Parts: sequence; structure tokens; C-alpha cells
Amino acid sequence: MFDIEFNSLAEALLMQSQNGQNHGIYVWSVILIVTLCISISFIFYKYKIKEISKKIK
Amino acid sequence: MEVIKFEFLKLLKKSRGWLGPILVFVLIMIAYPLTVEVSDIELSQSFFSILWIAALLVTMLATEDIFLEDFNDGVLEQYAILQKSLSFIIGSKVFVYWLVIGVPISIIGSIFCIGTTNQSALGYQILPILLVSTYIFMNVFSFGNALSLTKGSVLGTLVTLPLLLPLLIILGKVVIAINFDLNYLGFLFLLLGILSIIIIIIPMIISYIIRAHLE
Amino acid sequence: MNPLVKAQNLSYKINDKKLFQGISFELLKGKALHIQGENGSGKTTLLRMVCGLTKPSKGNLIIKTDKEVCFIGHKNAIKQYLNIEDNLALMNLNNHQDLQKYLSIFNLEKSLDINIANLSFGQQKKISLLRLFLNSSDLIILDEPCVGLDTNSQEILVDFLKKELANGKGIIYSSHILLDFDADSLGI
Amino acid sequence: MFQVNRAYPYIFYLSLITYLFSIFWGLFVTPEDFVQGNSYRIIYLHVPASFISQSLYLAMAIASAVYLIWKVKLSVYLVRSIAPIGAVTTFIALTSGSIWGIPTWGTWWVWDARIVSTLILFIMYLGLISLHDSFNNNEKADKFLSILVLVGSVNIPIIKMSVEWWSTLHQPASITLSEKPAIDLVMLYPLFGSIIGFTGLIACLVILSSKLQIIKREKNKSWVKDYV
Repeated sequence: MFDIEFNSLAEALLMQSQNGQNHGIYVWSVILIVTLCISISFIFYKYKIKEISKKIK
Repeated sequence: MEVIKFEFLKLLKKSRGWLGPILVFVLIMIAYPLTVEVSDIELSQSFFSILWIAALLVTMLATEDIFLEDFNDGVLEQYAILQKSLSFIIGSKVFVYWLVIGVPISIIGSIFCIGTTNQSALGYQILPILLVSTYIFMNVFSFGNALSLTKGSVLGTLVTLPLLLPLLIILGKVVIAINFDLNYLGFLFLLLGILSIIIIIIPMIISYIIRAHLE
Repeated sequence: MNPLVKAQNLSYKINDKKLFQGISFELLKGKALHIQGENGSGKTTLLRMVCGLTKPSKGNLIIKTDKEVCFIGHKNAIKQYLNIEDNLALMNLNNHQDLQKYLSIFNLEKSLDINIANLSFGQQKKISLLRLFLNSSDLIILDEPCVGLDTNSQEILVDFLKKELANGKGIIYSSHILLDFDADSLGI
Repeated sequence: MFQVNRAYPYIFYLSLITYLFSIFWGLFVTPEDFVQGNSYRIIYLHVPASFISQSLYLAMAIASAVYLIWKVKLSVYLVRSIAPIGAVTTFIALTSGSIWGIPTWGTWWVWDARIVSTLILFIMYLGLISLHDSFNNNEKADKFLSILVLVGSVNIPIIKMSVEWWSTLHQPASITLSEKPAIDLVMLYPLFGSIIGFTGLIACLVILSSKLQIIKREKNKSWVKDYV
């Protein structure tokens, strides 16, 4: 059950499907967007809280 | 009754308030054929989507200063300290706006409908739908404009337009129903049902909002 | 004797900043109350509170009158694009018995068909004051009623208010121009 | 709030680990889908986001009802702080959905019921934020925000229903998302994991954002000064 589907990093990046298309670009761009959105929001809120705390002090 | 009479007087004396939206509606109705190639089929195909959007836009324009003017000159605060219920006053205000702007628009719209599609039966069928839907539009946009009372009607529209999308879908279905001779009356009753809920709830919500604005 | 208005420990906050706090007063019938304070001390807010437009953040406010409150605020509550006659109709005053008297006092009876927008500020104020002169309420609330009025009209106003007090009505007002009649004062 | 503060790192790291593990599992371990190929792996990112974007609105609706009925200030802070996060999650759901659409449907935008209702949800989130920010009087803004959220919450199911009704007539049913190939259990476990992990991460964001709101709005209170 826990066998990794891809043999190498390059294969995982490309993610070639059975029909021959490379789906890697779609999958990885979605991952990029999700990580960017989430991490930017985390950083944004942390920064804002710090900023306002400084102001109050 | 007095409230309705006064609102009539106020609106009728302000011609840009009621004549303006009606003329804009007529202009849109005249303008859209210019954007498509003049062949009857294409015109009648796109006619209804233009009709609904035009009705939507014009009711939006018409309700733009439904409360703003009264708010600015202080009439609204005098209303609010009356012992009459504020939501009744607001309901009759919207009713007057519909009577003066919505009804003419509906009649003009169905005349244009007859003219474009060359089917007089279609015009008669579309008229009640237009009457009911403009009333619903008026109510919902009044809600939006009450929310964004002093902040411009763009905000109000932004906030209320998503709420109206289901109605647009129903209106689209109505046209299909009429074309295929399907359950037309069912749709009319559906719209009337929506209207009867909205007509009671929206003035209550608006009066709550207005009281918060006056605070 | 029951007080018309009884306020206990009123306070008001905007965005968690206190505008005023701990204000208590009583208004008996036939008495007047002059609310004094600097600009921005919350006079208008207090008056609107008595009207029921603004809710106090804390405290009790009891108003004992069956009739509607007569409120003259900063805003004139008249329609700029209508003439005087139509405006009077909107205020529901066009059939009042004393209407002609006050119109002639203010020299307005000949210009009934003039649009409000063509009148001067003071004349507009006079029309909005007709709401006061022709009122039928027990409680009168005035927020700076003298702004824009000439001395003659101010005297008319004071005479009228004295008469109303004699009739047993209650008046709460704020004014930077001193009005010459007996009034308790309340500083905030 | 102090308890939440103490629990925050636990929630954060637990859900981060769950999320990363499930994503890893979904991306590299689960077998390739027979119909969609490898692009189906987007499901592990897309489904949590669209699930959260709708449940956040539900949370907002409950919180604003609490505010309007019991006048609990904290709940309206919650509403205001959820709105931008809801916008972010709907944005993720929309973009991941349309990227997913390119290999599976051959187009990045389809007038499909779910997509349209998600887009409307996105606009509504932005509308809520702009409504709240345009009033200087906080109490007024709070009232209007919660009214609008409640009115919208009545409307969102209607929008969903009507949009589905509309698209089923216009659209061939083959390309609606609702007709997924029956998911295998092997694929389902990491999906659950990613949903749980993502929910935890979003909960952390909501905690941070409401912390910001509370500090912003109560900055004159002494306990906030002590806390800071």
C-alpha cells in the first residue's frame, strides 16, 4: 500500500499519465498556489499582529 | 395611504428620479440591436437576456437615492421618530418607486418584446413576469442601497447583485418555458411567492438598517 | 407630578471611546432644560437619544408621553426641489389653523409657490421651524434652533416657547445663542 | 483567548504534519487514476479548499446570528476575521479547479453549477469585507456585516440549487464535477487526511486573524495592553 508510484524525482515532476500526457505541471502549479496562499496569509497575519502590538506598546 | 400619497408627490416632482431610469431603459432597448447584426433570429435570441439585464440595471439606477436624499435632508430622522412603523413607510416607498418606475418599464419592455419577436402572445405573457420581477429587484436593491447608504451605490450593488442571481436564472427558465409552452403559470406563481416573502421581510430589515444609520 | 423625561446615568460610546457618561436629569411638565457644553461634547447625541434615534450605551431613559416628539435638528427636513406649499403638505401642516398666522409673521405667505432651493438659509430654517410652531406634542426637542435666524425671529421663537411652557409642555434644547427664558441648565 | 493561544502551536503543527503527510501520500503513493491520469491528484488540494470555503460561510452565519441575538462582540470579530480567509480559500478552490479543468475538461473555465456558485461565494466574501471596511463607526459596520451575512446565508443554498438547476439544462452532464469516478478507498484515506489537516491550518489562520481583530478593536482596554 505504501509503495511510491514514481521511481525518480524527474518522473514525479513530470507525472506522465497512461495516456501519455504530462500532468506534473498542473499538479505542481496547484501545489505552488496553495502553499503560496496559505503561507502568505500566515506571514501577513503574524506581521500585522506584530505591527499593531508595537503600536500599542 | 397618506405616506403613499406623499411619496408619490415627492417622486413625481423630481423628474430625473423617475423619467431618467425609464429613458435609460428605452435607450438600452434601442441600443442593443445596434450591437448585433440585424437579423430577426439573432435579435429575438438575445432579446430576453438584454431585457432582464436592462431591467436589473435600471431598477438599480432608480433606487440609487431612494433613501439617500431623505437621509441627507433629515426627512428620514423625522420618519424614524414618528409613531408609525418605519418598515411600513419603507415598504410604501418601495411600492411607489415600483409603481412610478417599475410598471412603465415593464409595459415598455413587453411592447419591445412584441416588436422584436413579432409574437403578441409572448408580450402579454412577459408583462406579468416583468411586473413581479421589477418589484423584487426594487426591494433587493433598496436593501443594498440602505446598507451602503452614505457610501455610494456601487457598494450596495456589489453586495446585492449576487443575491439576485437565482432570480435571473428563474427568469431565463421562464423564457424557455414560454417558448416551449411549458409550465408558465407555475413560474409566475413561484415569482409571486418569492415576492410575497420579500415584500414583508425586506422592509423590516431595511428599517433596522436605517435606524442603525441614524444612530 | 410625573416627569416627562427621566434619565439616569446615561452614557454613550463611539468605537469604544466615551463621548459622555453619567448624565442624569429629570424634565417636568412646563419646564425647560438647556443642555450646555463645548463643541463635540455630545449635545446633539444626547438630544437624539431623547428622541429615540440613538440608543444609550448604558443607563435608563424613560419618556412619558403618548404623542410624538417634536424634534428640530440640524437638518431641515424639507425638500429642496419642492415649493413651500408642497413641503407643508409633506409635513402634514397645510391644513393647520395657525398656518396663515405664522406664514404672515415670517413674510412667507406670498411666496408659497417658490422652490425651497431659491430661498435663503434663514428662510429655509423658518420653514423647518413651522414644524415647531404648529406642533401638537408634549415634548419639544430643539438642537440649535437659532442658527441663521434674525433677532426678530429669535424673539418670536422665545415668545412661542414661553407660551408652550405655560401650556405645560416640556422643552429640551441646546443653543449657543442665549434664549431669554427660564430654563434649568445641564452641562455635559 | 489565552487557552487558545496555548493550544495554537499544537493545532498548527499537528495539522501541518497531517496535511503534508496526506498530500505526500496523495501525490506519490496513491495509484494513478484510470480515467483522469495523474492530474486527479489535484483532488487532495482542491476538495479541502472548496469544502472549507463553504463551511467558513456557515460558521460566519452562525456567528453573526449570535451577534445579532445576544450582542456578543467576540462573535462579530470572528465574522470579520473569517471573511478574508474565506476569500483566500475560495480563491484556492477556484484556481485549483480551473487548473484541474485544463487536462480533464480541456478548458480552464466551464459554466458549471459548482464553479459558478463558488465564484459567487468569492465575490460575496469580498463584498462583505468592503462593506465592513467602508464604515468608520464600528458598531454600525458590525451590524451591517452580520445582517448581510445572514441574508446571504439564506441565499447561498438557493444560489446553489438554482445554479445547479440552470446548468443541468444547458450543460451536457458529462463534465460536471459531481460525476466523479467512484473513489477507491486507497485514494480516500489521504483525502480525508488532507481535509482534516487543511481544516486545522485554516483554523490556525482564523485564530491568528481573530487575534488581530480583537487587538485592533480592543486596543484601548487594559488587558490588551497587558497581553501585548
